[in-house]
Amino acid sequence: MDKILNREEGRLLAERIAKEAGVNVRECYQCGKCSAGCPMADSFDLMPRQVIHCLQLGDMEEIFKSKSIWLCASCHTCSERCPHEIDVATLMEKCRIEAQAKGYCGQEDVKLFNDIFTETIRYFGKSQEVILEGAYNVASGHLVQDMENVPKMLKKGILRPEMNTVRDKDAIKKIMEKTEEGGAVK
Amino acid sequence: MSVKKDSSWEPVILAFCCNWCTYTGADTAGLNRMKYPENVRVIRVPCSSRVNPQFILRAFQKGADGVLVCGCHPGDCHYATGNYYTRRRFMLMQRLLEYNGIDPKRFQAKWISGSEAAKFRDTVIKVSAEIKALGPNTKFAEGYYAQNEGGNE
Amino acid sequence: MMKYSYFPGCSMDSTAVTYKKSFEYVADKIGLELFEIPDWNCCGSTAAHTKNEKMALALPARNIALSEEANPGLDIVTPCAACYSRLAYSTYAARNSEETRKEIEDIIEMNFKAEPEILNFLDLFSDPEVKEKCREKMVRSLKGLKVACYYGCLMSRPRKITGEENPENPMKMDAIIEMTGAETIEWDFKTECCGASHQVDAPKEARPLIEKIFRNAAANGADAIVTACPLCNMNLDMREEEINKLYSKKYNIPVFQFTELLAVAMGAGAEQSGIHKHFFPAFDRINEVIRANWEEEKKKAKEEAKKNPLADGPIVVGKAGK
Amino acid sequence: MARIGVFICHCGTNIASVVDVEKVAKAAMQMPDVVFATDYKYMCSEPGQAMIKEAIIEQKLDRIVIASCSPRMHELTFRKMLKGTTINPYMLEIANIREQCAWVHTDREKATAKAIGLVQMAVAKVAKNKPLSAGTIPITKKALVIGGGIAGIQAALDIADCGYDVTIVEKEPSIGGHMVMLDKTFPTMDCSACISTPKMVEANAHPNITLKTSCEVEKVSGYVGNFEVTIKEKAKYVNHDLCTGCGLCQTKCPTKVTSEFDQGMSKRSAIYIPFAQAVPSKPVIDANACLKLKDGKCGICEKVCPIGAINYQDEERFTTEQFGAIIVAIGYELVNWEEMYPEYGGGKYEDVITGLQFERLVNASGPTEGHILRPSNGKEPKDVVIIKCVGSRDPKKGKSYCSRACCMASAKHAHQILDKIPNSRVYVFYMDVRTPGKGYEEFYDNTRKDGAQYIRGRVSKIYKEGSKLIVKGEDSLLAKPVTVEADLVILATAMEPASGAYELAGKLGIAVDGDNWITEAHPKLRPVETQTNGIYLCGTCQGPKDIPDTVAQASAAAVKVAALFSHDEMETSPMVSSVDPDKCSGCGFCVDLCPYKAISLVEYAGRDNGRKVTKTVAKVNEGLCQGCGCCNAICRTGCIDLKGFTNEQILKEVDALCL
Repeated sequence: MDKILNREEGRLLAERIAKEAGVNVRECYQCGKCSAGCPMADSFDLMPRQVIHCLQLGDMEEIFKSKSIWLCASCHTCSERCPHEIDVATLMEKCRIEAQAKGYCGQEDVKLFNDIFTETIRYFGKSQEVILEGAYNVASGHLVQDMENVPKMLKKGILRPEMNTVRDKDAIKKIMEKTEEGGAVK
Repeated sequence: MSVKKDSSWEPVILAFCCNWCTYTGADTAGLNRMKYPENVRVIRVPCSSRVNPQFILRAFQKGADGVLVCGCHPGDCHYATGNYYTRRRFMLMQRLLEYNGIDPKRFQAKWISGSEAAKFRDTVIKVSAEIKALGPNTKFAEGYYAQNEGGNE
Repeated sequence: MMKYSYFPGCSMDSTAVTYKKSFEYVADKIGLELFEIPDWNCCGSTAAHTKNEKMALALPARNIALSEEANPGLDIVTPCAACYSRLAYSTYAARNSEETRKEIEDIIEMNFKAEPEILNFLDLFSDPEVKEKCREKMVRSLKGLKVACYYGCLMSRPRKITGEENPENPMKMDAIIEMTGAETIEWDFKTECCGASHQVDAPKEARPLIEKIFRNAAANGADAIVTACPLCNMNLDMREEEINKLYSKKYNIPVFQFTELLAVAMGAGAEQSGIHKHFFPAFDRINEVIRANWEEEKKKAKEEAKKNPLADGPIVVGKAGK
Repeated sequence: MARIGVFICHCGTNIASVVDVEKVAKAAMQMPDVVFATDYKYMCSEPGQAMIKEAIIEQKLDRIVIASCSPRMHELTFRKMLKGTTINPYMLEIANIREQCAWVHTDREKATAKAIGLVQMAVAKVAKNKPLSAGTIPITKKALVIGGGIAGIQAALDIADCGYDVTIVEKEPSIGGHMVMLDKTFPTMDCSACISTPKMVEANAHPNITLKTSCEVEKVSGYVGNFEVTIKEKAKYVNHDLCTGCGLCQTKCPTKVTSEFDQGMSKRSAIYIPFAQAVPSKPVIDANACLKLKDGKCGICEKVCPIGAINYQDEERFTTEQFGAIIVAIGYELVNWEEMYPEYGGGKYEDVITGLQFERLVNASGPTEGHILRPSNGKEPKDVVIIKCVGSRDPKKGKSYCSRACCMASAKHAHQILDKIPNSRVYVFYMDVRTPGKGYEEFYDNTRKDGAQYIRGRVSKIYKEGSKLIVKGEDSLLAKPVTVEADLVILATAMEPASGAYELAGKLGIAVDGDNWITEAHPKLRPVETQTNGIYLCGTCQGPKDIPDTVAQASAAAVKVAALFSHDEMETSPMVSSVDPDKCSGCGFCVDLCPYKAISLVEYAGRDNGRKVTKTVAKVNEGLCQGCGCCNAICRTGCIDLKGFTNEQILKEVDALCL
């Protein structure tokens, strides 16, 4: 069905996201310097410049479906070099959060990794890096990923049994709960 | 037709506007058919620095309820440094009027350039609303002193 | 004063073991007093600010609040770029909006003033006093080692959080490395991203980033790459062989943490500096350089002795430990 | 007793539709000293003006008030009308009942009341008007042109052709500016030197033009027609009257320093002429490079000079001259892109050059005799990248404006490369292609047909790998990141004002904008004048532009000067301040206040209640005074008054408030 610009329902949502990121997307003149400098751009389906353009049009669906907002490494090269000081990185982050809230995910593995990471924080208070890698491999089905490095990890003394955890676990749980469902604070 | 002092009272506001910037801005407001209340009357002066504090006191004496001095933004003055003097003079003027019991809102200085027609209209609307809220100005007014000799509010 | 509140971060006890060893050796050598924040928790890293903004601000804030309580008046220093960035974000957000600061206080149920400055290890070792102490403790020269300083992204960007003047070409690490006598080269990928966690959750898309870093370092004649962040180090060091296989290249560039080179220059052996525990062989490169400098010193000392026999024998510097 | 006539204009329906004009006219009849009041459809029209003139005679009026549109519209018209009558043109006041009444109000009753109020104020003011007559001041018929680029040369030639004397002050050792550095010019691909050097020679040879190279303007005072300008002549260490320009000294001079003219791409000797066709073609010695001047060694040029024109003890000289008009033509400079763009290498790669540096490469009299060679290894580049908007349209790192001329310059460079280097490849990274001149778009079409590959997207980073420069961009039409492995990268850098523009504007008392471009009197209607009478401007000092616009503006500025010089005297506005010496206490407050330094303290022999007394009083120089009235407000005795806006007139206007 044709893309009717004046009917884009996402316009209000786009304005809210831009306002939250403290950015006026109207200033962007689509010069492409952000896409040119983005290290992950080769694997993007939607260039950073196009994400900003969709925000200008209010076409949020295009953004939510995209892989780009997930593959973004939030390295801030784009925001640093933008001639109009548009904080592209923060916009990408806000779109990612919004996409999750709306149930979209363009790159399952990235969401999975982050979810596992937050779960380890919830239970241990500290991220258990090697366990995180193991759990991710199992959950994502890439069982063998990075396994060839295990021998060296042993030699280097990384794989050690004792778990490093926070003593006051409830404090961390409370923080997670309060901020997750938008709990007490919104 | 003297200035009436009853409930449906309309304040009389005098605006000294510099010819190069604010007067031009006022004309541009007219050109764009912008609307603002009728109770502001403009006196054209070559530069806002031409306005002598004496004129302000005379205006209040003659029954003005509010006085505006408008000129170019500092740095844009056609005569280079005119509005720097305006700024300094009218900071002191405001304190003098306040010292004499006139509400500082009754006397304001504004920088309005030739292209800021909307700013001129908004200033007029805002100032006339403020002055209307303050009510008629009796301080200094000749008529007032003649009627009841006491003179303080 | 050389007293800091210390936030080690989750990597220091696991993947960044060589960073921890060499840092502790150097800190002890120069008399740096570090007070670890009691019961610190994970800063949330990329995962938290991918989930939601409040959580990303609250988790680091708890650490800052703990530090304000336990180590009042001390700035917080942290080795990992991500922890540094997240702690700095919470501080920046709290300092810029009273409303946000109060909101975070409610979440973590502690008072959180965001007073301490957040410093990464490059800021720490760029402090004139610390630098002076390091220079005094140098006993070996790494002259002849050509080093490419790799800063990664979060150490220098975003500019409003890090305060870095020149995020395209920062020089802090270069100045620190030059103290060891090693020569830092001019190259262009100082602050290009290494892909961070995407090397795990999006390997196919992220591997090229590492290859480009090695390619530019090699093209500019680097003998070694030096990093200041556990994740950058791991991504480069652990995956160099894989990159060589994947792109049929022959990069032979060991990847050190800058504290490892400092430790070696201050006389540390392999055990204390951890240079023998790399994924990509690194020990030999350092050994050759030290041996070369040591020989030269001996030769110079001999000529010295020939010229004025009265001077005492050649100064033999501590044996290169195994 | 004044006899005032009041004329209310309908302005068609503009005023009449909102203001009850008859009521205003009737009300005007009741006002003090008003003897006649009427209204008419179009006051400014022929019949309208005729009606006013008739009424002046019939009613023996001595001053009039016209309630119509803004005085800024027709004050001049009605003043010219009064010239033909018995009334002095300044016995007129205008009430603005259109822009500031009819057009901005809707309530008819209130608008009419306001209109009556405005007429009341005008009538009260006009009662106090006095007849004024414009004064005249003599004009020195000699023009000063600051800047010896194509703008300055063209303006000087045009003024000189009108028979007036002109002096060109140029801070470089030779005139010619940036244009003479170029190889070809768009869109006609004429050789730039071939069309600019003849003009330089003509300027040097023209009897009415005096060239002052290696000179700068030190101080400017005075006013239109009578500027007094002090010119600093930097030490040249060569006596140009003796020197024949044989060039022997240059060949023998041992020191080699980078040549500014060749944009640092070649070396020049300490005693040098900037380029072969320099005018005057006589060398100067660069004091920071010459061994003799720095530490007393060498002195070879003195020995070899056949006529002994070298003089190491030369110092800078100051001369002061009178000028009637000044044209500012100081041109532009390229921005310092190295500081702005570390991501493009920040200047560490020799093969990343600016457009001007490329002009020197491709120029036959340039360092490589016109062969396009890579500065790093002297080989011919195969893959060339041209990046546009470097510094322009970049509010954060560079300048916010578009520099206008680089789109065409870049197309020209692309064409030259494809032309000179067989099977070379040229990629032009652009955001927009702007071709606003005659023959420009066709030129751009041909460049694309020659094979220039235009890629829409801004380049994010340039870095070196091996011998290639890796240029990272995005092809935003493909929405794909693209990379070009280039041998040479040409940056179309932005223009910014010439160094010293801000200081010169300060000396001349003219305004500059936020970026230090000189501000013109009116962007559309008075583009070559400044706010100050007698000072004109042309070329890129006012803002980035290409050569056709520059030359057009130069001739425009020249005709403004010629118009000024075509009369022996100049009429000044009568609305100036004047001092009543008897009341003046000589406090001097007004003297330092005046932005035009028009007031001075003078001795005055006057009468003080009968006794003869001499005292110092303030005096206003009518030529310099621009009529701002700032001095009136500071004067404690109120003895300095601005004619046309006297204290009395304004006070009467204020009093009209409660009539």
